[in-house]
Amino acid sequence: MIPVEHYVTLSSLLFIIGGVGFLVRRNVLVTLMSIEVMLNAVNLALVAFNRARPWHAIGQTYAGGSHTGQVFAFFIIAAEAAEVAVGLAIVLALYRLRRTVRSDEADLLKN
Amino acid sequence: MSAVGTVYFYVCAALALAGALAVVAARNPIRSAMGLLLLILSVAGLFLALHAQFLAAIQLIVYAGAIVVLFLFVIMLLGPSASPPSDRRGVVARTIGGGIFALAGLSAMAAVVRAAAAAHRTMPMPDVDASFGGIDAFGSVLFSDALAPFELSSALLMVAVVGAIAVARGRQGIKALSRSEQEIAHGPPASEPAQEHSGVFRHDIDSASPALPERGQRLGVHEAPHDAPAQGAKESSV
Amino acid sequence: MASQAHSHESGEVAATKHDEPLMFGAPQLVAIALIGAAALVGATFISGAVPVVAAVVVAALVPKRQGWNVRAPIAAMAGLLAAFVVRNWPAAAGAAEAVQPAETGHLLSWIIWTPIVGAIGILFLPRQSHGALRGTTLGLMVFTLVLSLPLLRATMGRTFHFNEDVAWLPRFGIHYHVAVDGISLWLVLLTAFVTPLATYASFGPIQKRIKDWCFALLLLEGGMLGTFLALDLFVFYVFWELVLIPMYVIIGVWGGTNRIRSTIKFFLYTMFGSVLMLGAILYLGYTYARASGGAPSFDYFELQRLMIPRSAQLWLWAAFTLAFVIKVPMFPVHTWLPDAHTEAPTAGSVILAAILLKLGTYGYLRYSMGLFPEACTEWGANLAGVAVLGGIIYGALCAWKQEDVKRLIAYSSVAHLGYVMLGLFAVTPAAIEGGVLQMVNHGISTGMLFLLFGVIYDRRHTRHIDEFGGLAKPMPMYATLFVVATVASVGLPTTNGFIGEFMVITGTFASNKLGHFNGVQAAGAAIGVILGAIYMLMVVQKMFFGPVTKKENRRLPDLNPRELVSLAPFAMAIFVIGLFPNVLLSQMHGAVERVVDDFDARIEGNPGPRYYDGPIKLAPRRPEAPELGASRPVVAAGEK
Amino acid sequence: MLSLFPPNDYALIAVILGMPLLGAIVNGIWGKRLGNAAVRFMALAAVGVSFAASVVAFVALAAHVRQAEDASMDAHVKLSWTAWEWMHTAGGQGTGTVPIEIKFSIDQLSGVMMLVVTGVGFLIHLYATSYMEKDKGFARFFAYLNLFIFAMLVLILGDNLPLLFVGWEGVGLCSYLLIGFWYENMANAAAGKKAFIANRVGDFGLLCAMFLLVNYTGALDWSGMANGAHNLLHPNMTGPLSRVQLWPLGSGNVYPPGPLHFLNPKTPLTISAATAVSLALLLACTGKSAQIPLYVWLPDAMAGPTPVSALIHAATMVTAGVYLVCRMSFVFVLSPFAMMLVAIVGAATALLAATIAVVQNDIKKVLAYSTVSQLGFMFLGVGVGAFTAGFFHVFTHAFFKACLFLGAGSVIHAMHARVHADDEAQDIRNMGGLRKWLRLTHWTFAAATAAIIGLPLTSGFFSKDEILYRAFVDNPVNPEDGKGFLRKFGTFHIPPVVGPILYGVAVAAAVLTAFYMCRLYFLTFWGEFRGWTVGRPSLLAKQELAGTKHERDHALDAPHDTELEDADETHEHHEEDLSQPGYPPHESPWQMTVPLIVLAAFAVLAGWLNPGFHLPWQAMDHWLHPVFAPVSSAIQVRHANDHEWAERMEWPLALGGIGAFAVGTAVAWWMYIAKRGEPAKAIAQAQPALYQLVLDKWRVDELYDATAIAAVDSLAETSAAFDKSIVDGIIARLTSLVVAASGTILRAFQNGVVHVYAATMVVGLAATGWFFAVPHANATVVDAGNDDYVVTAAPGVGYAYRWDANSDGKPEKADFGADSTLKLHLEPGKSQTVRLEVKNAFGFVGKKSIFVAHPPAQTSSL
Repeated sequence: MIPVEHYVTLSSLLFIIGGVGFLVRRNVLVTLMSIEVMLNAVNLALVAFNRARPWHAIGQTYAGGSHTGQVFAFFIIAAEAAEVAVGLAIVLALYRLRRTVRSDEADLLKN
Repeated sequence: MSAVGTVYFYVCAALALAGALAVVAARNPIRSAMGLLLLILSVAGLFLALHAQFLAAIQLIVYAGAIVVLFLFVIMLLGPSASPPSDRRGVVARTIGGGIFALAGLSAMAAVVRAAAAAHRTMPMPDVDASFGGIDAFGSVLFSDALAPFELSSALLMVAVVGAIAVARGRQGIKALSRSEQEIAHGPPASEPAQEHSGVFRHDIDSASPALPERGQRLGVHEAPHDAPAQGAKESSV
Repeated sequence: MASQAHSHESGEVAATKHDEPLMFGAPQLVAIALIGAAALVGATFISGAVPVVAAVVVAALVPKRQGWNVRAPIAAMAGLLAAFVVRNWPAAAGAAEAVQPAETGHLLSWIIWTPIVGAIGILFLPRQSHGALRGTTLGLMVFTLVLSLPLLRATMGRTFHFNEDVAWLPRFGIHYHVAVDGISLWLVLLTAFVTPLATYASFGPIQKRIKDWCFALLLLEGGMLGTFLALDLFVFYVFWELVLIPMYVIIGVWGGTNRIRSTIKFFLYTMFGSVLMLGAILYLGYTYARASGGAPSFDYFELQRLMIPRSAQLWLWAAFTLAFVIKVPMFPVHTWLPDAHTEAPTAGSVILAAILLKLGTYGYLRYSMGLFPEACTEWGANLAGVAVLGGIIYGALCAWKQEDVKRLIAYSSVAHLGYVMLGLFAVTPAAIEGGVLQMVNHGISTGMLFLLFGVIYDRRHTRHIDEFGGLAKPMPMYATLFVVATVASVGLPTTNGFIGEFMVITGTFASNKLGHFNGVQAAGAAIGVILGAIYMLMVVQKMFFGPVTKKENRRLPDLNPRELVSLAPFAMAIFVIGLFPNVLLSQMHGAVERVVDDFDARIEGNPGPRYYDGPIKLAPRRPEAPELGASRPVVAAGEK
Repeated sequence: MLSLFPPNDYALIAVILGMPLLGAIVNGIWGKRLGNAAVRFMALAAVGVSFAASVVAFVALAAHVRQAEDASMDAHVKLSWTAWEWMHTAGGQGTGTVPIEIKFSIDQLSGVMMLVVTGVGFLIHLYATSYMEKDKGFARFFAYLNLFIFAMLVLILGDNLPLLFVGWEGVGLCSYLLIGFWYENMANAAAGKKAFIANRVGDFGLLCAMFLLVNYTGALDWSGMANGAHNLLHPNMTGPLSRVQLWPLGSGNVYPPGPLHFLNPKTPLTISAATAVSLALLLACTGKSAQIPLYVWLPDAMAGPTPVSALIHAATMVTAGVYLVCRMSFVFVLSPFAMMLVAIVGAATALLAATIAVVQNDIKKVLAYSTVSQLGFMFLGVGVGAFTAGFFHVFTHAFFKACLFLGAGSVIHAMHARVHADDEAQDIRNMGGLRKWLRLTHWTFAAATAAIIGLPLTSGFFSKDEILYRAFVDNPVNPEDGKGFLRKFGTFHIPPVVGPILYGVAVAAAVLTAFYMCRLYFLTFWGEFRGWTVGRPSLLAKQELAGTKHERDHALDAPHDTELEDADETHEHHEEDLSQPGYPPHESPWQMTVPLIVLAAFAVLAGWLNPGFHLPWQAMDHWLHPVFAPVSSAIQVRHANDHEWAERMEWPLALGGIGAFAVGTAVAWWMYIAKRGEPAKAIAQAQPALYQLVLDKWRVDELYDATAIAAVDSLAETSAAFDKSIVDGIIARLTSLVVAASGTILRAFQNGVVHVYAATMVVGLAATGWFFAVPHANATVVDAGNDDYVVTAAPGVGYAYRWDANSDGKPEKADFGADSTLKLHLEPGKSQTVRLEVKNAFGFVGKKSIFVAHPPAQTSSL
């Protein structure tokens, strides 16, 4: 079996790549996608740890092992969907206003 | 048995990393979308390895099916302007930001790995019964322990949908904008060269409210001269 | 027949045309003698007769043409002052302590809160009814004055009287602790005496936004009274800041041309100082909590018990003293005063000069000297040098060269307060008494000077001294009162200025806390006497003597009843304090003695500062401190 | 009558003081409405009653003195009256609070002064009632004059120094008001201001004297100071050292050594407290009595009306300085240096003023400088210890100088008939030959001139001669010499040559006095009248009748406009052309001539009160003996106190005085009568520069303006500019500049680009990450009592600790344990450094060394 450390390492690598992408790229769409990558990384880590610690915890009604990690990942996916929807709506509005998708051209909030 | 599992893990990991790199490094947003798709699929694979079948399914359906498709839809909607030529503006800030983030991330990861190595004992994966991660286990947990977050996430999704429509609405939204934003919205005055708007926005698609009379009157705002006639008549080339 | 007389003959307009000379011969003289004798006999037998006689004499003194609406109030004020002197005549030293009249519980709270609650009350009055607004404001202020009179009944020995101690925020050990002693008594009376007069005089020139004006003045008076009476550092700080807001508004709204700039300058100067003081107060509370094991306290007497090592005490003292020095003002930080005065309306100037500056000097006497005597001795000599060189001499020299009369009077008050601070730095009973008396005197003489200048400013609307010349001809009564104020400000004997200066100078020379410089500083202060004469006489000469050069000055009307009634009490107070200062000094003596004894107890009387250098601990409570309120934990003095 | 008022509660003093005050108030407030007649009555009544009461008090005092002498008690009797306790101040160490009461007392000295002030004052009031008849400010004038008499009486009768100071400043204020009486003319107001400020400089001296005296003698009333006077030389146990350190100012160690060594001499320059007080008092006297440094205000004070000059600037106020020296004789005597200085100042002033008076042409200026000169003589007298002689000269001078001034006033009064401009009316070159018309004025003026120039047997001769004699003979010595504290410091002995020099200067001044007074007298009353051509009265009367008819028509057609400003501009200032024959100058009315006669009589006869020359009856000397008895022991005679030598020298020295008188008069007679003034003109042409210099009063005023006044003026200019630009600049404007500048710098940073913000956020994230990742080693030391110290390390997540107590590199335990405290035992005075190492979950290690010290044994425990 692959130890949890491997999964965690992979997840942090993915997270770093997503973060760098988010910070470096100027295209808003790619930024959104980098966020996706980061969130996937998180999901991976959650599921991996859940797999490593599946024992039933006190206060959980379901007897067959605790699925907290997975449920958490599930809700992350839900939130992710909502986030992407709104994000892309904003991108559309931005495009309509400024005819561009580069994030650093929306700099009305100057000094 | 374990060999297949290891190979399987490393393949998926490699694919995931490749996908992530593609997302970040691709010049054209479509290629980065494809990279994202690859990442999502490989992560789904890993989920399967981690005995989280339901999640893998969700991953495939929601992520691959909906979110990546939405991205593609928007990219196509924006057309070529979705992939503006990259130039050197603001490169210093960006490199600093990315570089320091990468550096911090890698050093933190290295510290963790070193500490784990120092402790030189790995956590073996305990074996778990078959129904773990299945649809019924997940369902029962979802509707017993995680009921509250479940209900709230439904509210969240509803709000997100309404928000998305309101933001993306377009024309009616402008009425609420302030005068200076209207100037911006109407775009630069006629003197701006007839730049090709090849994307889907070549003409005002404001189909949502057909009953809308020619724009501008109701607002009492001065007639924006260049909009209606120029665009309608001239078939702008892509 | 002197020719000058001839040349004036035709010039003299029988201003008093209808006053044909009375027949005055031997019978009239005999009559006067008889009335005088009768009055004297009456005075010896009926104790209350003296004020009545004084009132009658003053009423007769006021020239007949002023009419009764002026003579009656002035006569009444004269009677009041005479009664004040007779009632408070210091009992012979040996006389048995008269039975202490029962001290009513909340008199001080009544005094402080009447103006403040009144200020809020008049907000409900309609904005247009100026008469009602003015009437209520004046009524409230006079009521405060009447309330503060019973304070005189309690013979102020060394202890505090009318003590009120109510828990306000017990968790932080903050108590609404108010009391009065010999020193703050006279400053409270000065406030209650000057504010109504300034308000009454201001009803003439101030015509716009009457309601806000009345609100600001009442709030100002309440704030000042609170500051003088508060004995809890937190309450003191609250009132200290409260006073700033109305003054800011008074200068900012009703001021002169660039009033905004100067009122902001005034506000920022004072604010800068007092914010540091707030830090010091909080630190004190914190150290007290640490030293007394838990319960913090901001009470003056509790904090006086703190034995603070040199490093901490220097910073605390510096914070407190900077706040007070800015307020006084002393040399380097005084430039806000001339700007504030030139732009302030007359009444604002009077109150600012008469009372607000005393907050600084009173604060230093009560808090800097009370809480940090070691630091005071260490830096007292240097600060006294600043007071003499930077205040008395530098202030007078700057005053001499001012074109704007109000700036001149402002610099003159910098010089006068140099005396007060010198008295406080010398820390001998005579010097401090002289300093406190000089605070009251400065309030009266400079207040009168600003009121007087307000009179001519309302007529000519200019402050440039060269605009006036030969005013004695058209306005003889104004000239006489101005000369009286000048004489008091210069400090001629029989006026109040002299008493303060004399005691400060003699006290300074006798002081051993000025590091061998007492002789030099006493001589420097005495030089101030000459410089004072120079610039004040320059003003009198340029304004009043010489031919009437400007055409506008020829026709100026003399004092109208409102101005005369508001100026007369000041003139009378100048001579009453000048001739009977013992009335004030005897009440003040005990409190000053206590301050000096507390001071010496902490530094064992030797001139050099002897700091306590162990961890912070509590010394036993001072004997004169009022007994602990019920709501306060008893903290035994001891090792911590 | 005698026992009506007990000596220690002598209420009659209240009447003496009260009446002038009442007069001042009544005239001041109601004056205008009472009319001139009433004001005249009130003023005269006030001073008259006061004079009568003074006489009664004087007689009572004399009776008490005789009573004391019969019972051979101390004859220094005082009639005193206490009004109320004024204030209290504190003296030096151990003197406690010094009460200052408003207490008045009459003793021999102030009794005589009181009589002079009220007597001469009454005569001058009578004179002024007609002199100021036509003046608009008649009531105001008498209010001020009465106030002056009140202030002068307070000065004389005051029982303590602050009360004297009240009178001192009161007379200063009155002289300011009276000199600037005609305030329309700015010159008069400026003269008044100059007088007040010069007096104020003197008052500075008196203030310094007061705080010195109260600190050393612990009292401020005459008897208290007399008892405590020895403290001025010998420090008592608790009192301050009786030396005043003049240089270096303040504590010695303030100034740096090295080049500024003179600022910090090894032995600081100190003078005895007695000398310090005496010098301060001397400064006060020179201010008030117009001596050398501060005399410049008196000649300008002539701008006031003539009765003012007579009363204030001749008879009473200016003598206040001499009175103060006599009153404080017990302090002056303690410092021979100060006595010598007083004498030198007196002699120098006498000579300087006499030289200036010789060339002055304005009659009042001549008399003013003569007053300054005569005051110089008085100071010379008291300076050499002849207090009685000095005071007697005050007494006689009051009479003849008042008479001279009033005579001058009557002459000016006559001249004003046709000459209206002040300076012409007072110029003696326009007068001459007035003895034909102003008979009474002439005789009284002649008598007074005889007195002042020292015609033998006149009062001036006796008093001035006594001063000359005592100046040559006397030698004041410090009574405390060689005793106690002074053994170490030693005392100042006046060099024997000073006496003769003073005598010589005084004789020179006497010659000049005789010369300029005779010059004045001859130019005014002898020779022919240079004012205007005098026609025969009968012829003039006919012309007059014709003239008035024309005058009357002219008045009708120009309505007399009563408006204020028209009156000023257009009032006719008809300059009569003096070539036309006019009426001869007329004699003054009786109110002016009667005082002249009385004063002239006194001027001639007063000398017999104290003739000197060892004649049997010395009334004044006998009368003032008890006052100056305590100090008489200190006034010895030169030549090792050889009294026979002094007796032998009396006549030859008297010849010096008489010779001076003879020479001065003869030269004046020869120059102005025999040669009709030509030699004077010749000398003027011969030495124009010198003549102009002396005419400009040796340009002393310009000297002061150039030095002292210019210095203070420029200091004021610079401080005002300094205050406006630099103090205000730095504190107010500079801080606002700094705040604004920093604002703009920070603003540039917010440029709206998202990535910049993202980058900053990441940097912040990385920093905090680093902070939390790295372990922090910290420890606090707690004194656990009886020399045990516990060092506790600061806790942290997953921390492990390793201690190295003696930081020798070898920690006690190799690996990182969990114990976070270390106990140390340190003897007092010892100290130790402890090394602490901390490892966290990531395996990073933090190190810190802590210094623990036990303070040495607490010597002083509070």
